[in-house]
Amino acid sequence: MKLIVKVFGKISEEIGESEFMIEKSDNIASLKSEINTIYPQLKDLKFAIAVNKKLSTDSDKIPEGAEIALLPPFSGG
Amino acid sequence: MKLIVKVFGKISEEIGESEFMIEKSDNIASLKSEINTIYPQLKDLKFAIAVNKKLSTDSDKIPEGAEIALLPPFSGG
Amino acid sequence: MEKTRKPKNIFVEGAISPEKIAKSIANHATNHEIGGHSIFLGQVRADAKEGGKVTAIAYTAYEEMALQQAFEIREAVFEKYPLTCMHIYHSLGEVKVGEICLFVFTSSKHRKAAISACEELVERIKNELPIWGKELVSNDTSVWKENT
Amino acid sequence: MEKTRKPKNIFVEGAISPEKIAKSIANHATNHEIGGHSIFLGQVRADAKEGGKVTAIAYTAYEEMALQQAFEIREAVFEKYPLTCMHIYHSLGEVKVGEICLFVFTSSKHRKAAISACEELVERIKNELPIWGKELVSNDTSVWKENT
Repeated sequence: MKLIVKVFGKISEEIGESEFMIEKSDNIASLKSEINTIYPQLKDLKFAIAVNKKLSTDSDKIPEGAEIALLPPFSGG
Repeated sequence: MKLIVKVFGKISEEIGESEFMIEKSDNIASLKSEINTIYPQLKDLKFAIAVNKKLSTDSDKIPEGAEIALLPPFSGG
Repeated sequence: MEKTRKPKNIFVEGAISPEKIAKSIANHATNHEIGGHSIFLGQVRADAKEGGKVTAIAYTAYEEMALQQAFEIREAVFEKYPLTCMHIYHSLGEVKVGEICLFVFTSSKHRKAAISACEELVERIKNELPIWGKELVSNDTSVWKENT
Repeated sequence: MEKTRKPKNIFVEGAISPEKIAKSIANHATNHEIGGHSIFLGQVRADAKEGGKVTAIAYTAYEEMALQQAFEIREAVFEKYPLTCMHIYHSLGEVKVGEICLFVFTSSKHRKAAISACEELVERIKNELPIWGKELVSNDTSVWKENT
């Protein structure tokens, strides 16, 4: 089961894509280490992870078919 | 020696003039009682007195040729 | 050399139009140090009064004193906050309900200075400028407004 | 029955024009309960960067999430302050220096609610909406902006 991960701002620029596919993880912590394996260049970047358009914490479970997004620090306004 | 007293807002409406002449007083306190004698209808109205465009207190002296103004509570904006 | 500022006229005959506000905003597009503008607009309300509703406010002022006070407020606020620009406009004469009677506009590099300065200006304008509003009521009476 | 509000689009393609702001102000002339409007405008600054000056900011957003967050902020601020109206507009795409990229507009019967609500909205918009600004620099480089 794969999930779509949308990426924005500096992260999108860094990996040259606006989204990628990834194997579903149980929770955010394991998703993060998965992402770091695929894209080691993201290791030093600060970002939050949204699950279904809500900010998540490391222990949050990831539901089936969730929409994941990697969000660098906001800079609107 | 007479002084011109400018009046505004409700006070102007009350006495039907935008200014009047009054005998010069030494200080604001005595000017006030002078005004109350001429215009007893002002007794119940709240107003500040400006001397040369500055708010005054009762003990302030009144200089020769000063411009006096009676100012009801402000309501700009 | 210190830049010396002189009292500016703040009074506008009648209502302040949205076009005047737009023009004032547009005038700041050439200042590339500005990061934020804060604007306050006072609008005339149709408050209920004995016997009717407010239809307009007629403003009068002790103009010379008001301009001098506005100048002192302006200087004090420029001293307190790092502002790029500051504009104050107040109506004289009749302003109908729904129309704008006060326009305060501050600009700064960063938002916080512009916002705080604008708020402080509005309070000081209401409390310290010798301006009077007479509320004209639909039944042809009138009430002198008092700021609270 | 409770009035239910739905998410509104806050995004505008490119800069926000002074004319749009004027029109928005003019639209409130028919609401005779409004006594004060508070407006905040964000303007793009020509900050100095390594090798040049900022010439524009290119904005992108996680739009669906931003609209949902904006809706929640909107509801919370309506709950907290007695407001008549609230409008939020943010640019997407390129906005040049001197142009307006954010327009926040609150209206209320009394000034204090409008002013406090506007200030709170600006802070929350900057902190909570997934929007990113990429500063385009005159030497053809770019820097990702970070709100502080």
